[in-house]
Amino acid sequence: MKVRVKLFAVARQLAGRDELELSLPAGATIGELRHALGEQSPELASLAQHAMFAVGTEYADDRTTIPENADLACIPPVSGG
Amino acid sequence: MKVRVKLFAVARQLAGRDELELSLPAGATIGELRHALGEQSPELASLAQHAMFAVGTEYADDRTTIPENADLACIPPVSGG
Amino acid sequence: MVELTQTTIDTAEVLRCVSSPAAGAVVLFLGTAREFTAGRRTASLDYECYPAMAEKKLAELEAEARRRWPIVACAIVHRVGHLDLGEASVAVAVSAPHRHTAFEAGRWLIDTLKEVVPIWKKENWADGASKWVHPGLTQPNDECANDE
Amino acid sequence: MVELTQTTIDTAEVLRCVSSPAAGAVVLFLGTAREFTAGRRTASLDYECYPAMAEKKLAELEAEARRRWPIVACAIVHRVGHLDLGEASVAVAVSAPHRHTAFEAGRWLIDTLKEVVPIWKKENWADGASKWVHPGLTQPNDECANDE
Repeated sequence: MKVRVKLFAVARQLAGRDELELSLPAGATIGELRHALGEQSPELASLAQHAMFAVGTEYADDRTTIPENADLACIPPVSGG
Repeated sequence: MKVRVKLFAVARQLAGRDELELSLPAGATIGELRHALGEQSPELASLAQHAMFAVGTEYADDRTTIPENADLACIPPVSGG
Repeated sequence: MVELTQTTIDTAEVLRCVSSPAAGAVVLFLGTAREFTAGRRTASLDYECYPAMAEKKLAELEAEARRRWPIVACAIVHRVGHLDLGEASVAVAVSAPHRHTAFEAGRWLIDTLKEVVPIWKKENWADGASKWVHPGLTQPNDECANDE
Repeated sequence: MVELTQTTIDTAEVLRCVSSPAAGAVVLFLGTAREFTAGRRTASLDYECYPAMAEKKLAELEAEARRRWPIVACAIVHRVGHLDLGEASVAVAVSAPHRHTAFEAGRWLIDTLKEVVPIWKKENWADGASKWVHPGLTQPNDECANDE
């Protein structure tokens, strides 16, 4: 399946864009997304190890299965406030 | 010596005035003032046991000797804020 | 900056007073006139103080806070006189490089103000009774006539 | 009430939003753009967020604070975009019957906001460099070119 991942802050800066498209096997997990993101975009590999990911507007852990057509986002360590 | 004691809040209310004049022996302490206040104005006796006293603008304990011409104040438990 | 005032506390001015590019955090505390206390309805409040001593104690609080914490600025304004429901009786503002400093200093300032500064509150209850509030003091009558 | 805004935070409006005769205490926290961090001078800040998720997380923070403490009202406003020195990036206001509740809830809200809400700060240093701030993250270059 094709998924699109929103990028923010240093992730957006490193990738030079605010969204990436990846191909993942159906039923892939966030852990697999984390790995695939680093493979496809080596400049994001280190960050992808330390970022959180969101499915829709909720944080998801590495075991979470990615639903079809999910809104995915890479969430680097936050610094609001 | 004659001393004048400022009264506030319930002390002022109970005494019906905002200042009292008392006669104390020269060299009297705050402890003696506390006692004399209750003797002279029985309506203040209970409060005088529990109030703080100030010499000038500083809290004073019972052993403090009252200077001549001191500004004295009876400070019931405070409730600002 | 410390102040006793007879009029409405200008919170915008209090905040301006502590704002600084050296500060990353500002904490403002407002004490406000609450309608219900232990189920009993308040109509208004009156605050009275011993002015010279209250000002001195407030200034001492600011100085002690500056000794204890690396704060940038501090403002304490206490209102005296008659307050309607919802109005602020006190404003304490602290700015500091970091937020934990501002929270700790702000909380210490209002906690200590309530223990040592010679200011007194009178509750004017909605049922017409009035009573000076003196924490820890057993008063002859729970309800005294208004003395003003 | 939670809000993301592109413009100056109106602190008077934030305070109005939490004021209530049911409250005896209001605590307002402001995070402000500080000039020096570890001796290095900041010229300005930029904040970016994931809007839909940031709003949801802010609303969850308010709901959780209401579960944890008997607060009367709560307002959280976070600014995004470009900020000059001294400007407020965030305002958190809590009103409660008693002050300790307001302090505890206010401090928990800003502490937790800084951990979970998807908002990011970029420091624009006075020397011309810029850097996204990502606590705990080792970044390839300590100084990256401004990406805007």
